[in-house]
Amino acid sequence: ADKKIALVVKALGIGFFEAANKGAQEAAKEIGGVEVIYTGPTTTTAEGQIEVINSLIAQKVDAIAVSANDTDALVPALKKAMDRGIKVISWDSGVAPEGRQLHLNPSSSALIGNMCVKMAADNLPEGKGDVAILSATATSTNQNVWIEEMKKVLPNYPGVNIVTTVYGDDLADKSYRETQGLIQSHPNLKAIIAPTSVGIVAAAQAVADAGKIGQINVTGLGLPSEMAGHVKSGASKSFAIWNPIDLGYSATMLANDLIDGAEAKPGAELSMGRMGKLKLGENNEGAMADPFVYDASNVEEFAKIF
Amino acid sequence: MAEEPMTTRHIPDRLQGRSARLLKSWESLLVVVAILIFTVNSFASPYFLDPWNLSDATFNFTEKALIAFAMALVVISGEIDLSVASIVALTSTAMGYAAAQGFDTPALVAVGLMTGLACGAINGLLVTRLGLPSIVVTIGTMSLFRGIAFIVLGDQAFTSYPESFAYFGQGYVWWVFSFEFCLFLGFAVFYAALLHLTNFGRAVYAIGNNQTAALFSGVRVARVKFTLFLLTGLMSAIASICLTSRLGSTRPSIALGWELEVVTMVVLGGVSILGGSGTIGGVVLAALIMGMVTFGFGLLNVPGIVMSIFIGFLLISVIALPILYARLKRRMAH
Amino acid sequence: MNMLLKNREALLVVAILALLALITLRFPGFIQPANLGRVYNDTSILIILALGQMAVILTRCIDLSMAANLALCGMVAGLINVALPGLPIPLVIASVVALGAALGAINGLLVWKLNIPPIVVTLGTLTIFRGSIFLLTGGQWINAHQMSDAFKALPRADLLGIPALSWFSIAIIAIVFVVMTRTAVGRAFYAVGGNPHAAVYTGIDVGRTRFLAYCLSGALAGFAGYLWVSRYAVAYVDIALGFELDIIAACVIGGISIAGGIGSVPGAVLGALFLGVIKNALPVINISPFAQMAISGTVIIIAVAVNARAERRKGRVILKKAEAH
Amino acid sequence: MLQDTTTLRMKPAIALEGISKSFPGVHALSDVSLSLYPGSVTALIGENGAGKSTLVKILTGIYQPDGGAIRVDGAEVHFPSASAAARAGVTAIHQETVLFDELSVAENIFLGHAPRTRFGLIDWTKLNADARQLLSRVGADIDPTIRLRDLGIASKHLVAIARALSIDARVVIMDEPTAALSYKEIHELYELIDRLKADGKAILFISHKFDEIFRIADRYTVFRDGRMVGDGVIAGTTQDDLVRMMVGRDVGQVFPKQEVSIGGPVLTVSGYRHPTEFEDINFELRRGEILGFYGLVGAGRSEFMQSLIGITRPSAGAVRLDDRVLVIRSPAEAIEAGIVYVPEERGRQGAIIGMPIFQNVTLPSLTRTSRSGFLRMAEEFRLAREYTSRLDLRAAALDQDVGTLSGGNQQKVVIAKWLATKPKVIILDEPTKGIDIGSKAAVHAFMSELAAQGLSVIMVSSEIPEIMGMSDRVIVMREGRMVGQYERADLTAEKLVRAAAGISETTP
Ligand SMILES: Nc1ncnc2c1ncn2[C@@H]1O[C@H](COP(=O)(O)OP(=O)(O)OP(=O)(O)O)[C@@H](O)[C@H]1O
Ligand SMILES: Nc1ncnc2c1ncn2[C@@H]1O[C@H](COP(=O)(O)OP(=O)(O)OP(=O)(O)O)[C@@H](O)[C@H]1O
Ligand SMILES: [Mg+2]
Ligand SMILES: [Mg+2]
Repeated sequence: ADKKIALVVKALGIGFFEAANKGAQEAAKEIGGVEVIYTGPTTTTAEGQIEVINSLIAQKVDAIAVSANDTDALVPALKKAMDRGIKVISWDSGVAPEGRQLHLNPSSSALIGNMCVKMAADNLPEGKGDVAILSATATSTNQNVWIEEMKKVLPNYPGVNIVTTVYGDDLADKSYRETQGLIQSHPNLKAIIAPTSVGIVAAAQAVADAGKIGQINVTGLGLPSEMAGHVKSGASKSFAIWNPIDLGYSATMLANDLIDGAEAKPGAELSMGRMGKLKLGENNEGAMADPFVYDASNVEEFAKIF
Repeated sequence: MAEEPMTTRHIPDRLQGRSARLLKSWESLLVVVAILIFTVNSFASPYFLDPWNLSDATFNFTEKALIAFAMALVVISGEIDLSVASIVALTSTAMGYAAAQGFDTPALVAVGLMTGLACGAINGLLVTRLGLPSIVVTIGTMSLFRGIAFIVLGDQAFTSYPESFAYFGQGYVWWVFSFEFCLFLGFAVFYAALLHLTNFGRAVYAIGNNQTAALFSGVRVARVKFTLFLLTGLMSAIASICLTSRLGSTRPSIALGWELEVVTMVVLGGVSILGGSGTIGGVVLAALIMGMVTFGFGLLNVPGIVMSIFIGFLLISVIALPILYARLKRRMAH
Repeated sequence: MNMLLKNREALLVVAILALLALITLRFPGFIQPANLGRVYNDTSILIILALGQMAVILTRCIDLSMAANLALCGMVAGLINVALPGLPIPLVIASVVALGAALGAINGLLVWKLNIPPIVVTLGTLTIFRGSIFLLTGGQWINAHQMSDAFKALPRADLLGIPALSWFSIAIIAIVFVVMTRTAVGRAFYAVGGNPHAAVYTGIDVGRTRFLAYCLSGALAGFAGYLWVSRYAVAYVDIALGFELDIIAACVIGGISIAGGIGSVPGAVLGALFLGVIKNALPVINISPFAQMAISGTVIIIAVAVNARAERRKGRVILKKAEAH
Repeated sequence: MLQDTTTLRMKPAIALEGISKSFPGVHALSDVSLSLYPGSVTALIGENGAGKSTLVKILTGIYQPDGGAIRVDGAEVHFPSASAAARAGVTAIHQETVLFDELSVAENIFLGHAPRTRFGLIDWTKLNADARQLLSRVGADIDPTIRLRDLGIASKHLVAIARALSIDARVVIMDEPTAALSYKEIHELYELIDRLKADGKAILFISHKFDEIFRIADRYTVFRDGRMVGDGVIAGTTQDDLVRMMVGRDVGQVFPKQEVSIGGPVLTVSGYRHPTEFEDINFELRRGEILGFYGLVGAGRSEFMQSLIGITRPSAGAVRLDDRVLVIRSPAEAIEAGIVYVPEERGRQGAIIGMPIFQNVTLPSLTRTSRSGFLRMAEEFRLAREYTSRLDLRAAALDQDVGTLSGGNQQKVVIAKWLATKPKVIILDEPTKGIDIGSKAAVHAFMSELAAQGLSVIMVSSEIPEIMGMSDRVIVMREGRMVGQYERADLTAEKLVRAAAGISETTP
């Protein structure tokens, strides 16, 4: 029978994850004999993911690859899955080590953190100014790691003055309102870093609506298709992202490798098909690739892809 | 009664036998629905009839059902408590905080129960002492309780629960019967007895039907209502212990949106939202139905939101169909 | 008597002014006219929705499905715009207002013809409406770049220095005010909620009146759906999730009695503004966003308590001291 | 006689032919016919549940008949709603209050047919002016712009009448309009009816009080169990004739007061006062005594009685029961102590209409019928059966919901419910308000029996015949104070009325 690999995402309907699903399907075709179940809750809650995971356990899937809404809350459910012989990996947004066999970072968190601050710093007038962070939910694992990394590299960018972190909960309207608040309360704000594809679009929109294009630069992580307009308008000078298609592809390949008997332990190398090998580090974590920067010169071209 | 002669007449105790009434009741309709869903599920997915899978599926509803039992009583008394999910969050936060201070499991449970009772007492006092409508009071405390959890935790999480704490949400009493499921059965019996066999239960019905007349008849209305809010607080705390133990961690957004699911369960169980009628048996059946629907759809990888559409339809149609049927029958009779 | 009603609104005005003063202590920029205008603009959608909810609550019903209705209509507006980018925006608006009214009519019919309690009906349709968005789109978002410029521009269009969004809400306040005070159906809302039994004896069709209230709230939700989606330039399943509680909170703060029959247009508007001021002020006066929830909860509780006190019937005085023999 | 022959020659203003109406399980009306003539008052009488109010609701478009026809001026009409009936010139003062507390007086009068401006909007200026005019026509000095809730009960009643007159009606229906009215207002109402009659209106008047039927009616129609059992001209009939038609038998003594030897004091109330409702209440209730409390509606009797059972809290005063000082904070404590209060507002305070008869009866006695907090159904049925049969309740079964009973039978359940607590003192607030003569007699007989068994009874009533017929002693209240106390021996109707109205004995 087919191998069944479940790709569990934070919430259905988000462009980023739809693209990842494309990659997963591509991988399935390449391997052959693999059925990918693309699923997830409809809101970004841990409880919703747990229900989904429970039903996957009941269906006796062979592997679960999850982008977690909560680092810790999924652990008991995923542990149960592993107890019943299901391979579990996390990707994009991680699960605490005891809840999975390995974690695939889209890119190394340090690189992402650095890249975000760099993109902000590069476009600061006179090289210095206030910068705010607009995150997703306060519980979102990857966001929190990246923000931590950003803070670590700050000494290298003396012009960047991080004033606050606000949370848009990956809701466009909440992110919009939070951005409005930022613009209000920080008159000297020069840049907003939104390491979330929902937040960055809303922030750019809010900056445009407030007539602050040219004064405040929105940057962070976003999808070219969603950001193209804002790059054109100038609300965002540049932003970064890895390719979500590759991410879904790699996660599926890794899951397949585990099903086929590969062992996940620090130092091990697992296959990611066309993306090469993943070398697991401490905590069984590995990074896929470097983030890629998009700006006016290339965004149109990639907007057609994802 | 209109035709009878003028002598002192004997009035029979009951108009129809118990079995006749049982047959026509809401609960029998729910039993039919439940059997139907069970059958459809067993045909739709080969994984459904597996005892371990069914056991896993019970986790979908047990915690909410625990709250629904107390909520049923509150709704029968003509009030509502929309703050239950927030009580779950605040209780979980309090336990997480205590766990971080190194409390052991019994102490955590005690902290949880006390927090739940305190929240219930606040709702109860606002409703009975100040005479405020419970629907708005609990919309307010709903924001307040969860808001406190957010102030305490912000973007943090409590994750350091003692090993033994995991039993409540992950332990099994015997074979496939989880601790939560046994708790569910136990409280079902307890609440059924409380509501249907005691003076307290009768008082709840009387208050829901006519609060003023109940007061004049010597029912201690304020005391009963206060107790009911304490009970929802307590049951929310128990649900919170189970959920926290099952997740092994606490975030302030825990159990978000549960209040509407609990109310849906209660109403689907045949409890009149206007107060005055309903049974625990109905709530138990509604919990089973909702759990089976969620699980059955889940096995087919149907997104959760589609299940909620189904529940929405079920909610309206189980109320609408009997009305339409009665209307149709009357029209046919003419 | 009327004084009491006026007092309630005056009380709210005073509360809002006090709140503004408090905020100004920490952030003087807040009460600059431009900023107040921005706060009003930001609250416009809530005001529109609160007015619709008020009509329903007046008739002793409740509409929990308003936010879901808004989301569905907003999504449909977006879909129409994506499919027919050239379609004039007024037509888009007209169609979602009609759709919203139709969804409201479903609520109304269930309440009217089948006598199902309003809270149950709208709890059911709340999930059905939201779910329909998912069925309609498979969960896909509609993003800013997919919408036509005209679609996004309307609420931002400037007239006499005020954005069109604000003008829309002002127009709706005026219309609803006339409906509530000067038309038979507006007065029927009050009568039906104040004493449904007596309304029947007065020749008012209680069910039909409630139906109309739901149609009104539905139409306003539909309109707000377009405004929301074009303003935030995004449409997805979960927009305005949980917003129904904000709407009800605005009504409650505005002194609209949940038991029906009591409430006014100025009250609803002030209630919405009160919430709007708090929401907009917290981020700028550096109160942690995590405290926002607890604060609005406290405000709601205080508002109900204050309103209930005003509502509480003054003991009818039988004893006449002056006449004591 | 003269007037009646004229009406007979006239065409009826409205005629009902073969009207039937059933509710689930009840034939409220079967094949009844009734004609109302211009300038004539027709009294409609019948026991509780005979179908009188149902007929009114059919005439005013609130219920639709199952069969039969309504004719106005000979042409068949249909009234799909109350406004349709109003347009056809039928207006009614209903048995239930049908006003809106939160709306202004003027709007209450004109709701549904308010004057409009050219643009179709409500014309508030004209509305208030018209309302002022109507109010002065019914002799009420009320500001039409104030909210109704701020009016006293009597003023509200006048507003209801003004509303009925705001419709240019040819047929005016009054369903027990005097049940809640005081002596003075009743007489004003009689005068108003005379004026309407002179204006040529056809009037249908429903009442359980025979004195007023004989005072104002020209014709009568009697209903029994939803059927018409007789009609004719008032002149020449006697009360006994009508009662026999109504009940189908002779009713015994209406006020069967038994002579009881009255014992020592049971309940002593001293210095009772409340900041706004009453003050200086001092009296003593003796064993086996029936103590009447008379006064106009709104005199504060109910408020005071409710303070005895802990609903309203007095600011000062003491109660002693059998020489024990009592502090009562809730009805539950009052029932425990042996003082029970049968409230006057049956629908709101008395009956729990969504619950079965037996559960209603046992609610205040649950501590007795249960064992350690657990219900015992058999015991409950036994208690319910005992008390309902003693009050001659008419019902299909004891598990029937109280809401399905007629008004009079509901009242019996309410009385049974408090009697079943085996009290020492029972306070009955308007115990026979709105119930028919047969049921009334049953209640009175039972009251006498209780007193004879040594129970002490306080009876609040606004009906002079009832007060005079049943009381051993009468206390009169006015504006929250006791203004007179009379032994049975020197009771006269005039003394009571004068005291209650505040007219001193010396002025004529
Ligand atoms: N809405 C209803 N549903 C069911 N039964 C009803 C309804 N209205 C009235 N009835 C029944 O119809 C019968 C006639 O009631 P109706 O109110 O007309 O009596 P009535 O003559 O006005 O009595 P009363 O003197 O007590 O006012 C009663 O048996 C009553 O229980
Ligand atoms: N302003 C008012 N508005 C509404 N109801 C009123 C008003 N005033 C009095 N009532 C009602 O009228 C009834 C009589 O009032 P109250 O009980 O204070 O006086 P009472 O002397 O006991 O009169 P009764 O003769 O009816 O027993 C009560 O049911 C009360 O609720
Ligand atoms: Mg009647
Ligand atoms: Mg009274």
